[in-house]
Amino acid sequence: MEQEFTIDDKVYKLGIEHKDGRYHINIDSRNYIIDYTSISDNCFSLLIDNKAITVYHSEANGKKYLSIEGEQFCIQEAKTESIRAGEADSAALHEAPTICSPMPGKVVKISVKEGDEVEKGQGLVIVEAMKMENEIKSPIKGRVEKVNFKAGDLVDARQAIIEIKPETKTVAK
Amino acid sequence: MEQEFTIDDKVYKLGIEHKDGRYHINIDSRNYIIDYTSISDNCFSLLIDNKAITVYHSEANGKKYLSIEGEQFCIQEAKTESIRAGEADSAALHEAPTICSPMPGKVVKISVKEGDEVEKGQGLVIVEAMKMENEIKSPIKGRVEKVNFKAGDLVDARQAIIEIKPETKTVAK
Amino acid sequence: MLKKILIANRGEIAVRIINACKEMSIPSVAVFSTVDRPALHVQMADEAYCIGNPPPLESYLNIDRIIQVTKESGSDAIHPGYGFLAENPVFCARCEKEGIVFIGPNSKAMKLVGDKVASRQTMTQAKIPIIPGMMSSGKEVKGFKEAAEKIGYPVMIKASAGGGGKGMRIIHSPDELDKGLEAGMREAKSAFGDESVYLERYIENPRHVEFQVLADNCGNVVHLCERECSIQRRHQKIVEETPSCALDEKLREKMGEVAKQVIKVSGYNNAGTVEFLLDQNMNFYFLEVNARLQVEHPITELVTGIDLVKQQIRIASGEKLSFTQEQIKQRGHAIECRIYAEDPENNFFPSSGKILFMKEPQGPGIRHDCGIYSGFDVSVYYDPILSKVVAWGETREDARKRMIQALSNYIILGIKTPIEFLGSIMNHPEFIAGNTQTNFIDMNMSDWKENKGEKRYIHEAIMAAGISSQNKSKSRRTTAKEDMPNPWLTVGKWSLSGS
Amino acid sequence: MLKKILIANRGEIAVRIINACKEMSIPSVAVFSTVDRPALHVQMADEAYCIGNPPPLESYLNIDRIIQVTKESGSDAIHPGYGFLAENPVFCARCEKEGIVFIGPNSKAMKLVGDKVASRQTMTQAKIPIIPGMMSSGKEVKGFKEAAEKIGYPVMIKASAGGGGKGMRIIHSPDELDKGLEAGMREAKSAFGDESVYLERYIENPRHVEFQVLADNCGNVVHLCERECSIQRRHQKIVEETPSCALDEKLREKMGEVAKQVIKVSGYNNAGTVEFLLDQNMNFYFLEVNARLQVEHPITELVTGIDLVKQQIRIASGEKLSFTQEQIKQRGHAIECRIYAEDPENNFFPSSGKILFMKEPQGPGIRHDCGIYSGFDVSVYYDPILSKVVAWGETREDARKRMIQALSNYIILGIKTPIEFLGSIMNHPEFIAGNTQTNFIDMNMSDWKENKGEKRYIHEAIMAAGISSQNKSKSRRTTAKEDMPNPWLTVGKWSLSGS
Repeated sequence: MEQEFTIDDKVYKLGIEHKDGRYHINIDSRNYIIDYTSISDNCFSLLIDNKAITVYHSEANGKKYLSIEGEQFCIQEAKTESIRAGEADSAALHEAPTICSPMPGKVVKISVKEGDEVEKGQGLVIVEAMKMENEIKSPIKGRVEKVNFKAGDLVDARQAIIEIKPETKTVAK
Repeated sequence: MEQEFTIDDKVYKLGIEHKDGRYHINIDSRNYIIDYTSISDNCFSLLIDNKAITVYHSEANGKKYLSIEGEQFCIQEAKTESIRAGEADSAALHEAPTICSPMPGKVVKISVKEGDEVEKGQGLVIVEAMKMENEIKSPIKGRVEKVNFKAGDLVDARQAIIEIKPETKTVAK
Repeated sequence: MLKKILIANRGEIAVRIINACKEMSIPSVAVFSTVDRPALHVQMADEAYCIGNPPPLESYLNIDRIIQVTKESGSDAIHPGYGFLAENPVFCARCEKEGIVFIGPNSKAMKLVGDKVASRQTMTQAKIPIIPGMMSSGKEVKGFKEAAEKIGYPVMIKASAGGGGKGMRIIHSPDELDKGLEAGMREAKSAFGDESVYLERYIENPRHVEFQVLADNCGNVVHLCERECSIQRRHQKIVEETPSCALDEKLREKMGEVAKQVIKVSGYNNAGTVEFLLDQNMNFYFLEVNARLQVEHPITELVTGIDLVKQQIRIASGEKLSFTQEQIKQRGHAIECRIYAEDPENNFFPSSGKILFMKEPQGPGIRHDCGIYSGFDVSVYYDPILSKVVAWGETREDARKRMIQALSNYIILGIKTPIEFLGSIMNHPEFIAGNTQTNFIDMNMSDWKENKGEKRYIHEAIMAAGISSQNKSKSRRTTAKEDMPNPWLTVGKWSLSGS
Repeated sequence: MLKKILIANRGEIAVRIINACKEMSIPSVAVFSTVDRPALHVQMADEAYCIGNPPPLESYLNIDRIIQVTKESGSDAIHPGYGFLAENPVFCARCEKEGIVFIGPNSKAMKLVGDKVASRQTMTQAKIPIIPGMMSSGKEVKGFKEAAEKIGYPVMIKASAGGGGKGMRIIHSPDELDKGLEAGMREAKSAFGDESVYLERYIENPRHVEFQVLADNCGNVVHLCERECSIQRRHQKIVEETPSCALDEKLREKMGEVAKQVIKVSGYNNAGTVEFLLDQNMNFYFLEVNARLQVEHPITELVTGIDLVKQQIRIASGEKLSFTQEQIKQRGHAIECRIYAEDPENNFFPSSGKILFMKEPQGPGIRHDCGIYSGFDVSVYYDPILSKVVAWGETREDARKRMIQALSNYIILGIKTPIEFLGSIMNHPEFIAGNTQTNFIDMNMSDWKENKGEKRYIHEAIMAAGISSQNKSKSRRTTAKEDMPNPWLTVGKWSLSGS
């Protein structure tokens, strides 16, 4: 069976087969034979050529969160080529980045207004969450298209506070 | 709703109702109003008149195992009166106690043979388990009815190794 | 001895105080906001009372309600932990007025040391070395520019009413001043209810070294040696250790004596911490007194063998200190790493949500002070501190290696934490060398996100993901067959009406 | 320093040794029997090798296979833990022959101290005080009666080849002797492969006091003070503490010197324990040397601050001891409670099966050395020790109260454990008073099962059962609706063919 996963936008393909009580896995043209034992709902133990690897894992919002020997991974099961192609199209159409709060909080201050030209790295909005003020900066040089909130408003995670249109770049299609 | 539970053969009845987000429980003519919050599959938190009680629980073989503030409980949901009556009958018919190993192990020695008269507390069989020899003693005075194993045999938990018939007691019906 | 203690706090520190109460056979009372009903401190305490809605002002800062519950529960004392009301002199004075023992300093001393500007004046008079800066604070931007010129740039904006990095800003040039003051005041207002700030000379690359002090109600004062807390992000400590690599026995004794002096001139009692900055020439300056139990108190406990919370309770009960300065000895080395709900890859932005899975670190020499568990929902309403990992070892190197092990065995899935980031700090050559100044993270860790890409276990992770996907689809099929017998088994033979 | 260490053991002690290896940056190799594939030591180690079937003779006692894996994995040393091959001089000599470092004493010393009878002779010559008894052992019942008469009843039957209570029997009168010898020899044979036993005068109500010793390969010997291990059931320790309530500084020094003398005359190196009986008149008698790391070593580590496993590894690497006798100081008090899979209500009969749920004890001053987890299946094949809870406190009373808290927060559901029984020991007035002799459990705990009926939380337990039953039936209904959407949602409208 073939599977694809992405870590930080990098795609990994693996071939995986279960026979004789072991997993036979091919990845980046390397072959592994893996002895697998389930430890709990969130943990399993692998022996790969006698190397012991303990994996802690969980899933949420379609992502796999793994912890292996102290390293953290966020892995997404990759979509098929055709779906990816479709998404690339729609992404191109929506290139104006939206400025979101990464977590629920209160908008303390909005430093720009609609129509303002902003530099990359310029402070746009200050959100207070968990008793800390957090300044959100512009990821690009561009022009403020829309401001959806005002100081004092509560925002949820991933709600667009500000929308910015990239300056010079023409949206090619 | 009425429920019955037994701990160490003692029966407890309780009335339980869930209203306004709380459990209203009556037990031994005492009334409790309980604020309940689930913590995990094996844990919940109760507030009973502001007294905080954390309950750890699990179930196996129809028994509930609980741990509350360091005290351990093994609780069985009681059967209805009619089922209990029926079981009492069949228990009376099988009064010859069977001597079981409480856990899997190896029979090291059987100190009695069929027909032997045994005293209460007399050693009957030695089972080795977890590298320890454990002597199982007779719970009653009586006569050995049957010996089902011999030295060297492996036994499972709750397998009858020896059956004993109580001495003088007549089985009343 | 106190009869019953209400803990006016939440999270890991409430749990730690409840632990001490249990060990002293003193009943403990937890308070909680509605969102904290499933919190660990509620489960651990003997009693628990709901005190209001999630916003702190409606619950953990609600003085009237907390006093009311103290009386209702028959408690004779309140332990405020850190944060919330811990350094609020109004609350402290209210307790005194109501006849409730406040486990901390008396309100007069708290007011003095809490007013950073007034305490600067007192210390100047007592000839305690302080950082050059304003002797009074202000609530409006005007006037600050002149003071800043006089002190000399860079200057530091600090909140008069509190610490913990809140309201703090470094200003390198006059044109940054107004914006910095504005933000600092707003943050100070939000954190402490008082927007007053003042300016101080900014000392470049100092070490942050603080002394733990205990003072009983009979005038006896001892110090329990230092903690070095130089490693900070957002002006907030994230790694602490004791002993400090910078102190020798002579400097330790000298700073310890000054710390005791600070406590004495302030009329301070109970546990407190005297903070110093130590510059690169080993000059030290008094910063402030933290009039509470510190987050990082465990490292002192591990190295001195003295339980600070129990000492606080004993002192508040009126007991005399049972040991002298000479009897206090440091043994070995301890390091603490703070686990916040935050994203070190995104400027340490707070992270919240459900902890999908957690496994606590453990092993010889490891202590874990913790307020969370698998399934706990980290709220946006409160300080993002989740837990603290503390490692003790015979030497600094032993403690460091233990910490590395503990961190790599500490699993928190579902929210962002700095566990991996802290592991990188522990492995950094400058940390190993003991070169820990307050700019440590800026200097050494700014490229962490980029370098982190080179993980050792990428292949293993991909394989694990593949296996877990296979198991999932397998178990989904199994579940359909086994776990849910009810409809299928009870329904008998059935057919699809549409087919 | 050693390059790679194979741990020829399982359970909590293997985990503890792996921990030490990790902290010293030495790769560790676990070995496991087929039934132990999911065991914790396999998960923790860097590498793991299956060495055979569950019965110990086919795996953990399989010398050839273990030597083979040592070579295959490129390990240069073996740590044997305790039990299994730890005190097997044949294995130790085999390692020496194969050029593998055995982390423990040299085979000659091990053979000497392991032969309880030969070591009695050596000690007599060296004027070490020993208990009157046989100077030779036997494998047949005949001849023992005469020896027993000469020593005087009551006598103790002991296995020549080992300890841990295995093969041990107290004989009060001649008519108990034959049966006792038979059972003792059988148990000795099964435990150590050698049925030889010998007799000793039985000392009534002594304390069991042992000294931890470290001896490097250059002739330096230090002791790390005592452990009192009087509280035993089935002649096997269940509670240990240090310092002992019975020792003052003078007696400690005297016994410590004798302990060092024992080690020296035995030509012993690495870590070892010298066991004494201390009678009611404070006379002490050498019992034996335990030529291994002891189960109860953590209490010594907590009180002296010295990591014994790391010391073992350093000594085995050829390093000299880095401290002298004068530098070793006890600080505070430590207590260990052993958690066995056993039923204290049923004569401590071993218990096995799946651990349905487990929550580890934790908190300041608590250490938990553990080989199990939620879902782990406790096998019948091995020693029933699961874990050890260790509490450190400034005083004995602090440690005792911490232990009580730790035990009541230690949850193991699904198998029998003595957790509640240990809690009762900790609360017993005789334990509190420090009256701990080896008959402690017989004298004070024999009516435990009956008294235990009076639980404080009966009502709460019944209510909890009621609530959990309600939730269960509720969630069964919910599951049917929510958790399993596949068939219902995908199937569309359907009807029962039978209705």
